[in-house]
Amino acid sequence: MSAIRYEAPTSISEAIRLMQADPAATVMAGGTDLLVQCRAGVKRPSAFIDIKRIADVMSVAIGPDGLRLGAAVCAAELSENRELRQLWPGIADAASLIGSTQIQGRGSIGGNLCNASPAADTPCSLIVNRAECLIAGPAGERRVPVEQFIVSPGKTVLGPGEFLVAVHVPLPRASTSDAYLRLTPRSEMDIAVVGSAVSLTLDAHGVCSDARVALAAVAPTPLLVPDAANALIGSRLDDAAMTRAADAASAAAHPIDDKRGTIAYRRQIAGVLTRRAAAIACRRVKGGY
Amino acid sequence: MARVFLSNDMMSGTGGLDVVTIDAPRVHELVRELVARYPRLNLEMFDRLAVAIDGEIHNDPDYLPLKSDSEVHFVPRIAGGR
Amino acid sequence: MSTRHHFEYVGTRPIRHDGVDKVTGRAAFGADFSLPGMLYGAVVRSPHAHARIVSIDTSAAEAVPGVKAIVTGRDIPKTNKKVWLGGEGALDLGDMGDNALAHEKVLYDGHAIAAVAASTLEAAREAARLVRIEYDVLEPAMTLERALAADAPILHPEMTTGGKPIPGATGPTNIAARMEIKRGDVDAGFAEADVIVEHEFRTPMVHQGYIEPHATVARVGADGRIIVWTTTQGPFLVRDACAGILHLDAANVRVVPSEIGGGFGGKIPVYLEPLAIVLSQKSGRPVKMVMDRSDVFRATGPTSGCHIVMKMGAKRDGTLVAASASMWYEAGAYKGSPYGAAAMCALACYNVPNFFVEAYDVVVNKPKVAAYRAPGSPMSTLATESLMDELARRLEMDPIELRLKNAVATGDHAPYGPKYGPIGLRQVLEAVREHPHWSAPLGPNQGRGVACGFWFNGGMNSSATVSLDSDGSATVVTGNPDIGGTRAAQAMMVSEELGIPVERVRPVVGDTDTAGYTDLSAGSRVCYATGMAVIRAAEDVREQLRLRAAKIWKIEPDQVVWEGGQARSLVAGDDKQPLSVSAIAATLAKTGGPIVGRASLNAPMAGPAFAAHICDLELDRETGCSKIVRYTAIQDAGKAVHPSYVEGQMQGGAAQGIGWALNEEYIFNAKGTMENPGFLDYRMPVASDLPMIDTVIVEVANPSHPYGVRGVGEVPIVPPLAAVANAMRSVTGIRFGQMPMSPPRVLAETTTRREEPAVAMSS
Amino acid sequence: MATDVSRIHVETTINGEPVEFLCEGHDTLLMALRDAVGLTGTKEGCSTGDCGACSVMLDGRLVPSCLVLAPEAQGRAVTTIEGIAKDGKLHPLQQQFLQHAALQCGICTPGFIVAAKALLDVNSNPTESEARYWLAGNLCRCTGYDKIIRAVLDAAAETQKVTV
Repeated sequence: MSAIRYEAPTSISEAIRLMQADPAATVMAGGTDLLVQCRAGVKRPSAFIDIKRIADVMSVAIGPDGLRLGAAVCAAELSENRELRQLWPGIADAASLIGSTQIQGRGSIGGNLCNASPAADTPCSLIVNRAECLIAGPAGERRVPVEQFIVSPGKTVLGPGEFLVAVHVPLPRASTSDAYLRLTPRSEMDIAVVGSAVSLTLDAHGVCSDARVALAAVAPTPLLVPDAANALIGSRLDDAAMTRAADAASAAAHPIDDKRGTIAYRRQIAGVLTRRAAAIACRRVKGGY
Repeated sequence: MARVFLSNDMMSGTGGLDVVTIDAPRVHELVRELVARYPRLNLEMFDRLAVAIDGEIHNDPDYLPLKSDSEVHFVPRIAGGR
Repeated sequence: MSTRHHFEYVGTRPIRHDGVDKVTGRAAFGADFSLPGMLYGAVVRSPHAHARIVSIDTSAAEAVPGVKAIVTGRDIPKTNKKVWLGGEGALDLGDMGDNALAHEKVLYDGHAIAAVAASTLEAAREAARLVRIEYDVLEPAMTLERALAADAPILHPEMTTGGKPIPGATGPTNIAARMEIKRGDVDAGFAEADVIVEHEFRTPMVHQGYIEPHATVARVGADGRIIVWTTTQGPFLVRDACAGILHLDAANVRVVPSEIGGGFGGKIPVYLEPLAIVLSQKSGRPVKMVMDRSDVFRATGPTSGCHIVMKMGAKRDGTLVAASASMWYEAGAYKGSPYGAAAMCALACYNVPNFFVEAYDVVVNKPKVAAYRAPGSPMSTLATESLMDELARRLEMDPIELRLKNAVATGDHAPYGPKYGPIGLRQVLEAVREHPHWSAPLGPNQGRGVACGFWFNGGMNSSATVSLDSDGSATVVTGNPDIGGTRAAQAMMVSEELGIPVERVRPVVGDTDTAGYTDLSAGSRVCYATGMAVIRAAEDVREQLRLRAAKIWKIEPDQVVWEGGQARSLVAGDDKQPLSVSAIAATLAKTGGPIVGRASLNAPMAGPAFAAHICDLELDRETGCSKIVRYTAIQDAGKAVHPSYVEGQMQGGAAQGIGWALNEEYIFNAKGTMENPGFLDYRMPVASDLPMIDTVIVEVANPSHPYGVRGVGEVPIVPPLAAVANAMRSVTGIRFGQMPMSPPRVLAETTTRREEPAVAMSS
Repeated sequence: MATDVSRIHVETTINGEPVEFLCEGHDTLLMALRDAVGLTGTKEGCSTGDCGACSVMLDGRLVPSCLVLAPEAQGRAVTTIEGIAKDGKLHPLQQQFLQHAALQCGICTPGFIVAAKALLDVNSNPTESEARYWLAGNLCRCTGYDKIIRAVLDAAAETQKVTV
């Protein structure tokens, strides 16, 4: 077996050059999915292009424009970031649920997106916050909404020579908060059987003026569910609205039967988690945590 | 005379008889007496059996002494996991 | 045998001797051993669950640079030797050899077919990938139902059913053996019953889940002497098994056990060892082989999945009158499931005047099962203790009351025949009733379950030597790898006998050339049987010390007694100061040379162990997710030598049982491939899944041991399945017969099944 | 198969000492520590990041060394189980693990101690629940976690006493 090369570029342009020079090379951020796949023989790249020495992909910045999350920043760094936790508690929820403490010390948001698993935790939490992927490539930079970034299991919109540099999350409007919940048989160290992210905005009268709902592990890709959001918008998030949203989430879910859960179970849980996540987000808007 | 309780597997060799009394100084002699009495039993099958003498189970009981009133049970050998 | 009651060291909690090495990373486990010039091995495994091997082409693999040797089944003629070490036909060396390297057929996903040794691990793996195997794929028998069907795919065409014959059975079969145990007249018993309960139970194949993968280094010298360094529960068994499988003289094989990173029964068989030996023979170089986690799941020995149908009957006052059970245990690819123990354990807690239990050993296209902590008992106990719970509900009786009413006591006959000696089930049940947990209030959505459990505990062969040094310190050597703190216990026994501090005793795990023959570290036997050898060896030292004192004092040996850790003169009017161990030790060279005490024995089975566990479970009714919120394990240990490690066994066994009850299972797809061969999807409990596990050690002395020790390691895994199922019954009103009670199954059952007539628990 | 010419030379710091080793691009830090550097205290339980036996700290952050590439260690600081005891004195965690009998077979112990050290570095006074969730990535099959959690909580209390 020929050895796999290791490259550690220090700039985005150098990384793009390396990728163009060797189409069989693969970008590595935390490596928590990639190295497992290589070990299992699922992937056999010619080189690892470790992007963690590029300052731009390793930083978290919150400014007037919103959040710029470097693609290779590890999950632990997100959940430890107080300002981030306050503004986007649902994103912090998702980051703190990935794998274990050890995995969170390596696994990144960028990797979580690029691995393109239907069961990934952070994409849904980003989608409900209208986040965009910042992609660098030979033709320059482009932006893609997170919900369009993942095309199918294991496949993203990234073209040859392109890689995910950062995720941009706009600042939440006033009276807005979010939450992410997932169901796993174990309390930790597990993969979502179903995940649900909800973002809510309330108006001055406590009426829900905007909402986004996204589900994990119930479709080939993270699933934005406008019907569930619409069930909440215009309501005071009363039981009836919550139940309608839950029903809409269950109806939108089109999961598969696999070792982690059945179709019927996943449908039912999609509703339960959506209702619970909405309740948490609502509580957070109202100032509770 | 020791009272000897046969295991279920052995009973097909004794025509269904499950308790016999045998006068033997040790398990070694007892087993040979059993085989002599019931030719459908064979010595090899005793390798797979343990013997409880008055409640204490032994895997290799051949030369253990029997009392005149001993209660002897043949039971399958058991191994454990920890 | 008289049992001691006063102890100086036994019952204390010293720091274990191997502890500092283990908390600083210095302890050397299986994979930590290396030799200069060593090659690395890789195994070629079957992707099919059942197939005939048509051809094996190793030419491409041989061409990989760095490849030094390849072994296939052709290199090892199949043996027909058997080793009756563990009984139940489990250790048929022909089967074990065929399991280590398939000959004509592959019988499960992951079955080893060939192995390669190369100068790097990468080269070995690459070569393993290039071994071309042509298969004639056969239909696999993946379930008991399929394996028992009239048109079932047959794993071993030559196999016949052993044990109690099956009336009317003819032709090829997957039933390797059948047994029956019975008492009284079952039909008459049920006719007498006022209440009869019946249920069906299914448990999946589960793995011991030790964290250390199997690892071996083998070196064959130019003189043909073979040394194997390996992680095992039984170095002597590895020696004898490798010799048998490979047609070697065992006298030329030395097996050196490493520190062992968990076993629970799973590190008894050999897997890599024979392959590493052959690769080393062929290459002339040492060969190291380490399994990866998926190999461990796919190709070592989990415990049986099973199907049990059971029925119990009682009088209105709770007296059990009859029980019947049929149980089918998966053996995996070769005969030898724990069906016999399962049948014998099922009713071992209770006096049942009329019963009939039949058990079947069934081969299926899954990995060959190995022992797993009290093999067979957790499943059959799930059945019994679930039905006891149902009986208590139907009879509106306190579940402890019902159990106490029927509990076996000293002098009662065990269901498998002999009379019980002193046993502690009643004391354990009374301890449950007195424990604050039993009467604590439950929160919303919480339920409580209780269950008992039984295990025989093993005896068998052990040897020990105790060498005294001139400074008064001592070394104790035995042949048992230390899985859970047995070295500390052995040192404490030497201390107890010689009166020297625990820190001055060095416990050592010997190898097959340096220790006397010793059976496995298994069957809850080490502290009991090997401990007994250690005590005898220390007594031997003490006797020699007494003689030396007589020599020093120039008096007759019978004028010297050993008291309070010292030699005392009995000569009237004698003012000689008593001599301590260290005082005599200082004179060793002058008084006749070094002192080594030795003992070896073949111990009878230890006194049976009984346990009872209390489990509180909280259910999320909308998701089916459950959490164990409180758990208490109570057990008769006979005598706890090092109570911390006894508690540790109880807590660890409980945690494994909880995992089995809630989430663990082998998942196979339709082709027979294991879908979850990793720790992510084979869900063993993690720290946040469990509460503290409270323990109560009951001590009813075992008369077969000088200190009263019983085995403790196995019975803790017996009650949890039923304790958790009974808690689930209590919170859902539904009797779960199928394990695991994973969230999807719980939600499906609770939303589709009607509640059974529920009577609240009286506590 | 001498391929040393293509191997990567890594200069790193392990347990405070400068260390150099050679590795392949695809070697993991776990392999480098165990095979190239000879520090076998870090254990391999799964190599898929699911058991925690290979836990080390990389620049102070807890990571699974099986999912770190060896060349990544270039210029970084690695702490392994061998670096937890200082100047021949056991760390309070190590002492408490011994006192509580928080190990049986001991294979998971190095990973637990490194992970617990990382916990105490960021949370000197964890609750039982915090300790359980933090350590959920470390599998132990022998103890049922009870004594491990007690050891960690007592070590935290002891460390607090020392710092106060």
